[in-house]
Amino acid sequence: MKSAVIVFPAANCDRDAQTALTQMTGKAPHMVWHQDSELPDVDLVVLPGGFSYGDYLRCGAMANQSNIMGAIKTHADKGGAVLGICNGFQVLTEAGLLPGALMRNAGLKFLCKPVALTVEETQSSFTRKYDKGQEIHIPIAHGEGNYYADENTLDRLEGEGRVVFRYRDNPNGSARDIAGILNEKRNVLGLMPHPERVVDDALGGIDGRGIFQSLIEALS
Amino acid sequence: MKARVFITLKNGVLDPQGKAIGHALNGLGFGSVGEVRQGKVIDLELSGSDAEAAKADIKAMCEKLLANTVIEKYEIELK
Amino acid sequence: MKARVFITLKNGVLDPQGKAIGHALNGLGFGSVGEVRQGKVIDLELSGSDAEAAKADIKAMCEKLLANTVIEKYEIELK
Amino acid sequence: MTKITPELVKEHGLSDSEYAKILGLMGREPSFVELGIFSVMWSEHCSYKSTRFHLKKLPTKAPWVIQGPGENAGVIDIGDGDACIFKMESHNHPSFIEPYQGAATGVGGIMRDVFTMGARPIAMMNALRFGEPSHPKTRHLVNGVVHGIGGYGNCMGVPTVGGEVNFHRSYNGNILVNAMCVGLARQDKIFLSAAKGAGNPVVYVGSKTGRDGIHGATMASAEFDDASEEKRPTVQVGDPFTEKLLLEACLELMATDAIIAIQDMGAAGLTSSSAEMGDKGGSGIELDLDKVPQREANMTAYEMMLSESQERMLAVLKPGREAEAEAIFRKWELDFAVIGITTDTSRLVVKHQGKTVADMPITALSDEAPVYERPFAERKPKAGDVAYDTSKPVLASLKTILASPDMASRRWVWEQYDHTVMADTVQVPGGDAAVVRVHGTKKGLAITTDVTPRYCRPDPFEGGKQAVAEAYRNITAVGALPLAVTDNLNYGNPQKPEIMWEIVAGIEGIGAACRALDFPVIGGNCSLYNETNGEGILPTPAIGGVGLMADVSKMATVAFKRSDDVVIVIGKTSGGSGGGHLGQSIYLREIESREEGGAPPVDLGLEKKHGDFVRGLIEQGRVDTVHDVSDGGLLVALAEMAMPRGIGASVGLAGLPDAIPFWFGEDQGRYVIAAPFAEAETIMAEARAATIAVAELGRTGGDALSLDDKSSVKIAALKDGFENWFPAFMSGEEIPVTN
Ligand SMILES: Nc1ncnc2c1ncn2[C@@H]1O[C@H](COP(=O)(O)OP(=O)(O)O)[C@@H](O)[C@H]1O
Ligand SMILES: [Mg+2]
Repeated sequence: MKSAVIVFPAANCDRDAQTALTQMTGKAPHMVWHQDSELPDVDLVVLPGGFSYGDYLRCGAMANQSNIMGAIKTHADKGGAVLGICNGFQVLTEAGLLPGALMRNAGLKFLCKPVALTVEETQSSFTRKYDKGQEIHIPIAHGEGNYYADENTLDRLEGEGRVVFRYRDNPNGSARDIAGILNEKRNVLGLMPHPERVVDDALGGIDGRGIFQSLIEALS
Repeated sequence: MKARVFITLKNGVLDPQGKAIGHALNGLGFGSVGEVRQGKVIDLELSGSDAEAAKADIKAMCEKLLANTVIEKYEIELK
Repeated sequence: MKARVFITLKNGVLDPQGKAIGHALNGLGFGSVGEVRQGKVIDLELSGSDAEAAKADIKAMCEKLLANTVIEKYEIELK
Repeated sequence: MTKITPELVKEHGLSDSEYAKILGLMGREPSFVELGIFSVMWSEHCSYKSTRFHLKKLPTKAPWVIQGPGENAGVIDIGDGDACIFKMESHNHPSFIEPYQGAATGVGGIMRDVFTMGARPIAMMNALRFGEPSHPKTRHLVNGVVHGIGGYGNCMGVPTVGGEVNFHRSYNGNILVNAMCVGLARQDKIFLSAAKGAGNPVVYVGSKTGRDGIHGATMASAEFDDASEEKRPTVQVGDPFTEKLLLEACLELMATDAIIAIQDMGAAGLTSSSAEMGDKGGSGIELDLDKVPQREANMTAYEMMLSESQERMLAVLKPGREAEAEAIFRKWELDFAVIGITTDTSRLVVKHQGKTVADMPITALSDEAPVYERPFAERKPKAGDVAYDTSKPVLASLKTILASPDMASRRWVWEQYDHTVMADTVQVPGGDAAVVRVHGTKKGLAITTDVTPRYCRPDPFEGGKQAVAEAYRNITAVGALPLAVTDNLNYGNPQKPEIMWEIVAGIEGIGAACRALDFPVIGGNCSLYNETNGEGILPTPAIGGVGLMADVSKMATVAFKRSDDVVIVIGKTSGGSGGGHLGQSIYLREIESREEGGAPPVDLGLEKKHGDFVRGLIEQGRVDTVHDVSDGGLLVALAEMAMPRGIGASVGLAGLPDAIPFWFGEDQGRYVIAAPFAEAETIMAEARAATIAVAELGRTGGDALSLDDKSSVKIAALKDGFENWFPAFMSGEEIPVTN
């Protein structure tokens, strides 16, 4: 599987994504500067976590104006896989590649802790290696992860099996405990928890590996 | 020219920050305070003097960047 | 009664958000945009109908909670 | 021209004799700009005039020390060509005025100190002291400071992995916010601040200069105070986004060989950075202020030289490399300007609008800065033991202690910090020391901050020793070898002889411990004049320690991990009268509401011996469960080991005469370990053979902590109080309005 990680100014989990991808795929991803207008030939594009543009104005809003976003949209339109983690998820909603928006945590505080998730959907290239209903533990680290969408959109997401991860103990007020969703074509996933931080036993867990293993199986 | 843009959450979108402020104000003894909503205000300096053109420009800025119209609405005020 | 409170950074205080927004707007081709400053707007619903009393109340709220008067200033608007 | 009056001199914080010295050094009356420059360079903050003489007593050398005090941060060798660079610094006064921005800019400042030396920051710590919880400002300050540290550190993508939080009434009007940054570099890529050579371009990078943080008093008095404007705040606003860009841009430039010297603009901004770089390089510097990127119109030379705008750096480049450097900074959308040149005159020359506004010998600002050996009044440390009420039930007291402000879990704090970003945090907050892996290796750096201020008031010398010893112990308890420390000496007014004594004795205590433990001081910071209503804060010499472990898979943690492990205490619990040291203990304060007695003495020889023994067990992979015994004593340590996984223990000691001092005394040099039976037997035999005091306390297991006398308490009940105090306390806070 060939992959790329987009480097936005202050999207500070780019190296974490790079490390995890290198470890999991055995191949270093391309690191793509946000001002570039073309993507290298890859199967997967990762929008990493962090605070692109300091999260000023709105999380993800300014990153969405980057040159590279056009190429990412084209890649997604052609069915290429896109994974948005945390800030990356926020960018994808700003870009309209995923529905809804991520608002300030209901408790108004940034929260960094491991959370328990239920894998709701295994019919996707991101989650096929998990079991449906499986409980996994992945850390969150965000101040604005409170997923919002209108009721119709939420119903649609549920009806189409696009709610992929749900919090077992909702930490941020997200509608219907949603932690991660797919787009209609199921090739774009956004999630608030950080799977790239749990692919290594030394870091207290390996539950994030499933996403990368699923992608490797689906895309190589 | 100067302009002010207000960006507030759409009605019906829950505003936890506003709620917390309302709660805190009540707690401080300001019992008369009912609903509270928080939004952003963006003050812009603009070159040029055509008000209509400026308004159109600002509208475009809001749609493109300043507001997320999934959850927010905006108002523009020229000064 | 409804009131709107504007809370903005005092002149001369660095506004990183405003700066970044201005930069982004220029980058999007809105070349006419000069300085940008970002602030907060807080909309309040108030019971009671005495405008003067409300104003005094809101002033107290700003001093106590809403504004950080070390770096911010506020304006009150009754509607 | 502004006339230099005696009032103006006084407002600049310069004494008559200092001003007389300035006249002598200059050979003429200084200009207003020069006066401003002297005032900041000769301030306590920049010149260390009250402490410099005593700081020389600290040990600063070891074979693994690459750079000791004197640079922006200290550097140690951690093997394989890697270097660890770290430093701690205070932002006390600004954080009291504006807790969010004060703490945030404190974090930003210490990060710049570290990355200006070529290191990528990999971990942050923060040592915080607040007033008593019931004080009306405390909650607001806690909330603002924690929020500010998180706001800046999280955005930078550097994990905040630990720290300390204490509450005491002596900080009611003067909180302490000390932030520490640890970074990583290659040994052959370390950058220093000596601007060697003449004719080299001096470049300014980062944010624009505004009128931030210019000293309030001088602002108000000077003619520049435009009455029509709001009174200018003296606090600065941090911009972590720009700092992140600055970090990346600096590291990118550092990968080339274009830089001769580089230094962040911290306190006293352009003034101190240019003077210090010139001083260290033995060269002169000429600045043209018209070239300085400015945020506001009509800034004066005085304002530009004294501005403390954040997120700025000054660098000296090799001639001809400007364009290459500029391209990097432009790519990161930062300001870049060549604002001066190095000279061979050893003078700082400042030009503005075609005029020379300052022209002074740089040594006048550095070598010639005043140094004082201030008088001090020695107090006899309190000695002897304290009386206590023998009737108090032990486990009820334990419950109270675990739910007390100084002892309750700090989860509420550290969950607001991203402590796992960079994906190398192998020991998260909540243990003895945080551990971050050296990226791409098995090596780990153990980091801790420690000081017990309540020991430092009755006995500043023992208190200084204890701070170092506790840092040593915390690092040892995870299995790392303590290598070096940075200090942050927070004290009251040094012009009061009784406070000066606290400073002198504190430094001597730190020095003694660092020497005995092979734990040199490689950097630090002094924050003096911390007072509440004219009374000094508790002396608070915070110690930030760093240690190294070869293999993080062997790391120990505090949590009991299995049932039927043998629980062993290493080190003696003897106190004054043979039962345990209760003087100045948490027990005495929380249960009997008394802050009395002497500080527990630290036997540095035993610290080292016990530390080496425990570390050896961890390194050999024989023990994975270790906790040092500190605040609250032995029973509190046991509870802290039981709570993480809800595994209890039955503990006791045969023939215990005095249960309360035994369980709650704060004797130093102790560790609790838990190991399977067979291992435990050999460990105890080895300890005895080495004449190390060791005792078997009992076995792990069950869901309660049970004592010999059959009393017991459920771990879940202990945990409830322990976890709930902080959130319950903070839930009374009005949420501050943020964007
Ligand atoms: N301000 C803080 N920020 C992050 N972590 C903190 C803070 N204060 C305390 N902690 C963490 O809580 C744990 C307990 O702190 P403390 O009681 O001071 O430990 P010790 O007694 O071992 O020095 C440590 O892991 C420490 O790093
Ligand atoms: Mg400890």
